[in-house]
Amino acid sequence: MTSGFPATADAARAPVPKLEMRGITKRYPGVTANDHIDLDLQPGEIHALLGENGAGKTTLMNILYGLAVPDEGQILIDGTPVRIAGPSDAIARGIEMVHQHFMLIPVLSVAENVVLGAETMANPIFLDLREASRRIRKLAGKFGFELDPDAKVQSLSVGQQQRVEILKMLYRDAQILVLDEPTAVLTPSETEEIFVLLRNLAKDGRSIIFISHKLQEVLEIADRITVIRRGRVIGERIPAKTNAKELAELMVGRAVLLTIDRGQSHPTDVRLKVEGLRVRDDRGGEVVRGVDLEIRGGEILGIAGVAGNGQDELVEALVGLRKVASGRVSLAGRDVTGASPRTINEANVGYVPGDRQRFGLILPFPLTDNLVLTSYYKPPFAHGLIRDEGAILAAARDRIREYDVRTPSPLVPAQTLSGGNQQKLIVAREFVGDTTLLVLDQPTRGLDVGSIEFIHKRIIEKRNVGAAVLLVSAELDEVMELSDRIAVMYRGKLVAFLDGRTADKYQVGLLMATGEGGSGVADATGSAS
Amino acid sequence: MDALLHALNGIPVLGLVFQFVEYFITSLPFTAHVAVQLAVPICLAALCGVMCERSGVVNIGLEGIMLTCAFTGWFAGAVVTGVLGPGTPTPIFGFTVPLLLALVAAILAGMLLSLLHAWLSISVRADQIISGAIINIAAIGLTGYMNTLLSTQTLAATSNFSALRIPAAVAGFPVVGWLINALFGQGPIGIATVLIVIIFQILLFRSRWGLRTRSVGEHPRAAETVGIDVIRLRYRNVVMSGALAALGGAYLSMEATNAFQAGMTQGRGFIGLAAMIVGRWTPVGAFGAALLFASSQAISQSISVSPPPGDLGTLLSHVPTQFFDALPYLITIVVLAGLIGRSIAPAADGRPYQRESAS
Amino acid sequence: MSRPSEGRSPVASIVSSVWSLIAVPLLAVLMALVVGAVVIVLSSVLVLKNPFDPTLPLTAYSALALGAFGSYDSVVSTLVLTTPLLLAGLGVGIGFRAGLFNIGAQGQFLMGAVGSVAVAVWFAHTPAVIAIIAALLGGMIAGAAWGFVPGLLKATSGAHEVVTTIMMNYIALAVLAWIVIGPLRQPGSVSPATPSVGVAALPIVLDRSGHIGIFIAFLAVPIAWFLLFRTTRGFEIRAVGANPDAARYAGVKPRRLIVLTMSIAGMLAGLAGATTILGVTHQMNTTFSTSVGFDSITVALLGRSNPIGVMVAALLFGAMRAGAGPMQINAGIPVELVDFIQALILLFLIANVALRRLLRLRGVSGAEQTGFETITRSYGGETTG
Amino acid sequence: MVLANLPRVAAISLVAVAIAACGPSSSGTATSKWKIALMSATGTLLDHNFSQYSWEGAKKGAADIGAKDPATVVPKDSTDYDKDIQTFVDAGYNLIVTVAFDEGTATTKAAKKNPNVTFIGVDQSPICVDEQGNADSTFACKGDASKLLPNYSSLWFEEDQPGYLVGMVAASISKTGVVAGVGGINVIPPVVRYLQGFELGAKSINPNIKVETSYVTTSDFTKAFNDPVAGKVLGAQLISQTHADVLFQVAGKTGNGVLDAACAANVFAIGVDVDQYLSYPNADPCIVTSAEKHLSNAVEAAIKSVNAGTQKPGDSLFNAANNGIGISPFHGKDNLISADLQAKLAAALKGMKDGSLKTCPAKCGQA
Repeated sequence: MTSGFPATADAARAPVPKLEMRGITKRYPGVTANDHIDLDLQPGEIHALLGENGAGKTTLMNILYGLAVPDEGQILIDGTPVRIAGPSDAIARGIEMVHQHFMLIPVLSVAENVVLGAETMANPIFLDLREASRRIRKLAGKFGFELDPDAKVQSLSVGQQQRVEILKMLYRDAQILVLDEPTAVLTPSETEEIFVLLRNLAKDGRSIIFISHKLQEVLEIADRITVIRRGRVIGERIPAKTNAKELAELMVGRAVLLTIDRGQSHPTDVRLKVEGLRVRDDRGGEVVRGVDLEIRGGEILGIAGVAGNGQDELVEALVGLRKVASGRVSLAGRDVTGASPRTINEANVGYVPGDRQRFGLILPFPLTDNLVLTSYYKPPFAHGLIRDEGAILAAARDRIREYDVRTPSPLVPAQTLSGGNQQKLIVAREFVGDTTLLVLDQPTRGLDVGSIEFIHKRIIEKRNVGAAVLLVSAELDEVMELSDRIAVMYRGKLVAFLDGRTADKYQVGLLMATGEGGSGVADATGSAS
Repeated sequence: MDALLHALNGIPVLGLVFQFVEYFITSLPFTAHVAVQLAVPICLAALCGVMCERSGVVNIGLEGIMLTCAFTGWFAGAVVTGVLGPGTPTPIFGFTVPLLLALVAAILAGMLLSLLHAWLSISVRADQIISGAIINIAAIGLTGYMNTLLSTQTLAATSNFSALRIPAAVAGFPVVGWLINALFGQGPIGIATVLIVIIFQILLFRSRWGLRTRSVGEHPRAAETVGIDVIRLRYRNVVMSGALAALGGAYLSMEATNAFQAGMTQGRGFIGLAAMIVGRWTPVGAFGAALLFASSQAISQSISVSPPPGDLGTLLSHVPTQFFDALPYLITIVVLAGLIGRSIAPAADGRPYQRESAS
Repeated sequence: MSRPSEGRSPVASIVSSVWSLIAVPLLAVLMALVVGAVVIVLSSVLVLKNPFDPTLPLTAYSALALGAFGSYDSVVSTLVLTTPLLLAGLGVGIGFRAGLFNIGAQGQFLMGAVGSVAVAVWFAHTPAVIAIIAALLGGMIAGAAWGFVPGLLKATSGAHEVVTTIMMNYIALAVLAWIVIGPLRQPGSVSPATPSVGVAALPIVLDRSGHIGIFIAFLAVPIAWFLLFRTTRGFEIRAVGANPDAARYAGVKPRRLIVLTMSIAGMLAGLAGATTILGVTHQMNTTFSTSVGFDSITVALLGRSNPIGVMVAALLFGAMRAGAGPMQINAGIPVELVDFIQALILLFLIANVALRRLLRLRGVSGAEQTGFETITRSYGGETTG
Repeated sequence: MVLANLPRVAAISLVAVAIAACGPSSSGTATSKWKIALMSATGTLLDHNFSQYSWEGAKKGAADIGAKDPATVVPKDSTDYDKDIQTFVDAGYNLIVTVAFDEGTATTKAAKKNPNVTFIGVDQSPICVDEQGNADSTFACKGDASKLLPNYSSLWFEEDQPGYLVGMVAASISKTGVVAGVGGINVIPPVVRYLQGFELGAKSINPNIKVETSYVTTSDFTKAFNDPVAGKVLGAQLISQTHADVLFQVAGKTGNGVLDAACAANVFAIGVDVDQYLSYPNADPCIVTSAEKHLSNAVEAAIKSVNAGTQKPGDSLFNAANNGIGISPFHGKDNLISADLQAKLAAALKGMKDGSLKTCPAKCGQA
């Protein structure tokens, strides 16, 4: 097959596209996820699909991959209409996908995960895992990374797991590759490696759909960019003939302020002091390896870092959900090392968990119960052992109004709410009252722009009334925009503290990637300036 | 109580331990054979559970499937014998035409009942515990009902599978003779169980089917994204697993005895469920757990049948006999709580899989 | 859990919510009876080779209905049989709510029975009121102890309660036999039996057999409901069952709660045993047999772990048990048919939800399904966190 | 659509049920004034054993006196006894047979409460009542049941006598010098009596013989009589571990498994209660004989004498003297039975009849 970069969009419109999606429409109750979307993909092309969370990118790709059935529309491969009723149909036609949430089975080995569904067989019954391992090693070697095929996936870092996902595609020799937000969990350098890999694959004649909402990345990697918003195709651009600002406007639908005004911080007393904190993960490995930090009232400390560097464990230890192996945590001067979640909560600590459906909400319970999840046992919501349903309902109505949670009633189960409203529900619970410290773990993950803006505004407000805020986010932009100070977490340690207003994004990226970087790294003790 | 204390005071503990070890070894040839017999139906039930739950479908209906199949096998045998005559048993295993047809009927019944469970838990996405409970209650009800009705009729007597007779020379062979006798001095279902355990274990961890089964039990969506038809695989496995529990039921009414009794499973399906958990959802583990349970039962029985001599016997004679009834259950608890602890079910166990995502 | 809908007239919303609550179960019962009728006719023709008699099921069901509700006597008999099912069913249901699959109601029931006898014998010379209260408490404590052990094992070592409670059932049998044969044996009893419970016997207040245990059981329904839905402890129980991680964050100590919940479940099953001994048999012997513990699991499932639902389910089962004997006596239908019909009811109940879902009929809400989801989680899921 | 019709179908059937419930109940055409009913042992009527033969006796008795076939009920568990008897009484049955040791208390209570109903209990002796005729849970048994409860008689058997006879057979056909008796559970006096007689009988032939007595369980009542697999496994272990070559089962359906074990190991087996050569043909190859109590005859006779007004209240003992017990025919295994043994058996039977031979130890019926 002839290959090469199509120089322009016109050149990309070869007579027979590798893949063509025509008029794809998908409706869910109350929402049209895809509204007559057209998309084509040329051989050897990297085609970016740009859109906000919830714009319908993932739905479109699920349709392509047979995980969802379109209500209307047609899919053509090499000019021939095809019916894709399930992933096996897609795979049979050379389509492979890396999903936003990894589709890996933690208890199985790397080799088992890679061969699953396309097993290398020793005979008609038994697997040939040795041969599979050999081929995996070879493939990995070819693209310059190492992976132990016998390692259990659950023991791998997130970055390594991403590689397993890509190996799965390579192992199947896919011709159409779909990557859904593949860089969300990667460091800039890992991202760069993946980009090199993708370009090589494209050169090899493979066609790639690259889904993202990160403008810079899309501009860097794509040959062609299709922007979708609210289920519709808004426009198509060539990177050379557009810029981030234009794309952002296409994506969001209005001119956006790429930065919000966070105002000045006025640090007060030390609210949280962490000394030499060490924490183990579920498997017993020490993932927080000596963290020292201090946060004062009225300031936001953002922790930047690639997911899986111990941030989740650090946060869980701070709010009492995880045992502290050693070290000291004190809140406003009071030692709370190893205290229970309730003790910490009662010290006016608010917590927005990274996994809202796991720690944040009890989905089958009504909003009322979820809003009093941490205060159900004390007045006014309970007197002794007896709950006061009236007080709970009244408070719930207030908070739902105040935090603009869209719901038909405070008594519906939390699972009936959209993701954004679920997150607002948590915020409504955790931001209420006189907060000493707010611990925010990925507070806007997976939310639409409106919700993100709303939550960011509330965070700034809380800081302005004197709360200390610890913000952990895998979105470097979010950390950069909100933080008064930035700490970079790398392999269980805070490797640098930077000023939030002067920090350079590329320097932070380098620190995230390598744990060391450029000059100007501030003192690593973590004390507030 | 005083006597017990007295006995305890008078005897050096170490001596007792030696005596027990000696007794254990001398009675091993007898207890091992019995233990395998007791373990077979429990193990088959547990294997059914392993196959279901490895695919992500909880099955607490083991007891009911066994009971139904015990009934079906026995009844079908009687009907076929009535039509075709009893037939001549083969010298080894005592196969007859009616008996084999009855076995087929029992297995079909097991698969049919499992199909119901599969439909309820996979297609209907009903609560799998409730579905299993339905099977248990329905089985107790329907077999009891039919048994009562049928016992006013005179049914043709059927033979049952007979055990392989290990020649005394082999059975008496030093060191391993007892083991050969224990494992292979069994009927066809008993021997098949040992083989099934080994084959199942190898297939589960070495074959394509096994890999896919484990993947749909752990993370069905991931399995689906690599082109595995989760629904079909779950259906196939649950229905197949019915054949295993069916063998367990057939063992009771067609190999261990040749008659059906209302409620003759006597909780073996539930013990099988426990064996599956204690065995951590692996075939060999389940067999081991079933064997552990059965051995402690066999040793308890051995102590009552042929009490050890000497001080140990004196001591044991002061222990209430009920203690020995409870011993297998106590040992299971101790092993689970003390040695195994938390056993973790396949991650998607009991979660119905819905193909099309909602968002 | 019903879900108040806002913006409709209260009467209309009550009627519609009551209807949506009972329509499916009612349909399930009727369909089960129809299938049961088919089985009756078919089996009588095929197995007994009787002439085809389409009225046989009607004869059977009318005998069943008369036996359960035909007279004051039979209504009382239904209530007496409902009592232990209701109490034990509430216990199992509360366990389900906390994500615990307690198969051990049987053992807890037996230990409750033994415990109440032991205390009754001990309190033989006290005034009846004291003896009764003490004996009931004795049964509750013994049952609670039998639930406490699997709870403790789960909390400390993570041992799966499905295994431990099954084992505890059998151990209860052995303990019961030992106590009746040994320490509690009435001298002179040819077959080992305990002395009579004497003054601790529950007063008969309804007809010939309606002991006050009936009222205790029905009183337990609002108490259990209140505990689950109106107290903070109940909130914690439900929270641990629905999402153990979030519950832990909410400040609940899951381990402690598991032990507490298992103890409460055991206490209720133990109370069921106590009322049976003190109200019905008045004495325990080694041949005492029962299936209440296992039936109560079905009752809890059918009642979806909601105390009110459990009450309805227990009444249904109690009525069927009361009617089963008369059905066999008057229509010659083996009592086991009742088990089969109970299974069918459950089957149609869950298949009905499916049929409605397939046909997109209204009345299946998210809330309706979650009652079931919690139960399954109780099996595979991790509760200790 | 099928589903759409379901509510209607269901509604129609409900109405039909309601109509039927209001209709007249069928009335018998039999001439006798007796309406006979039978409550079996827990769980099963047709056990090829105890309950079944009582039932057959009751059927024969009913036919003899021109009454309708007896109605039956199988209690689901032991808390059902009172209720089920009451159901019979309420339905107008006036001659009620209850079949099991542990139904005695419930029968006593019912007899006291319903003086116009006649009760026949099988295996419920001694009837233990206090001075008022109430069931006496203290077992002081101060009252005279035959006077206080004239409407209740309990048929009981000296099981030790047939046990003794088969014990003699066992001892004489044993080659290893070890014989075994397997009881279901050690708390049922009739079970224990059988085995006590068995041991004495065996020892009377060969004082050095080893008699192994085992119980399937000491706690689990359903396992004791309802688990043939457990019986078979226990039997097999007895044979292999103690070298017993004659097995006597006293464990109902569990015991049938014991018979199977004997057959499988090519040793002899002895049945119980009825001629198990006839009732359990599976084990015909190895059944030598059975220890019988003539249940069917006893129940039939009792019904006839109730009808004739000659049935004596209270404990009604069946033993060798009134031909209430016996030993089954050898069914083609007569060659095993020497003339010497024949003579000894005859002598023993004679001794039982005239009371000169004691077949039960002091603590008769207690293990």
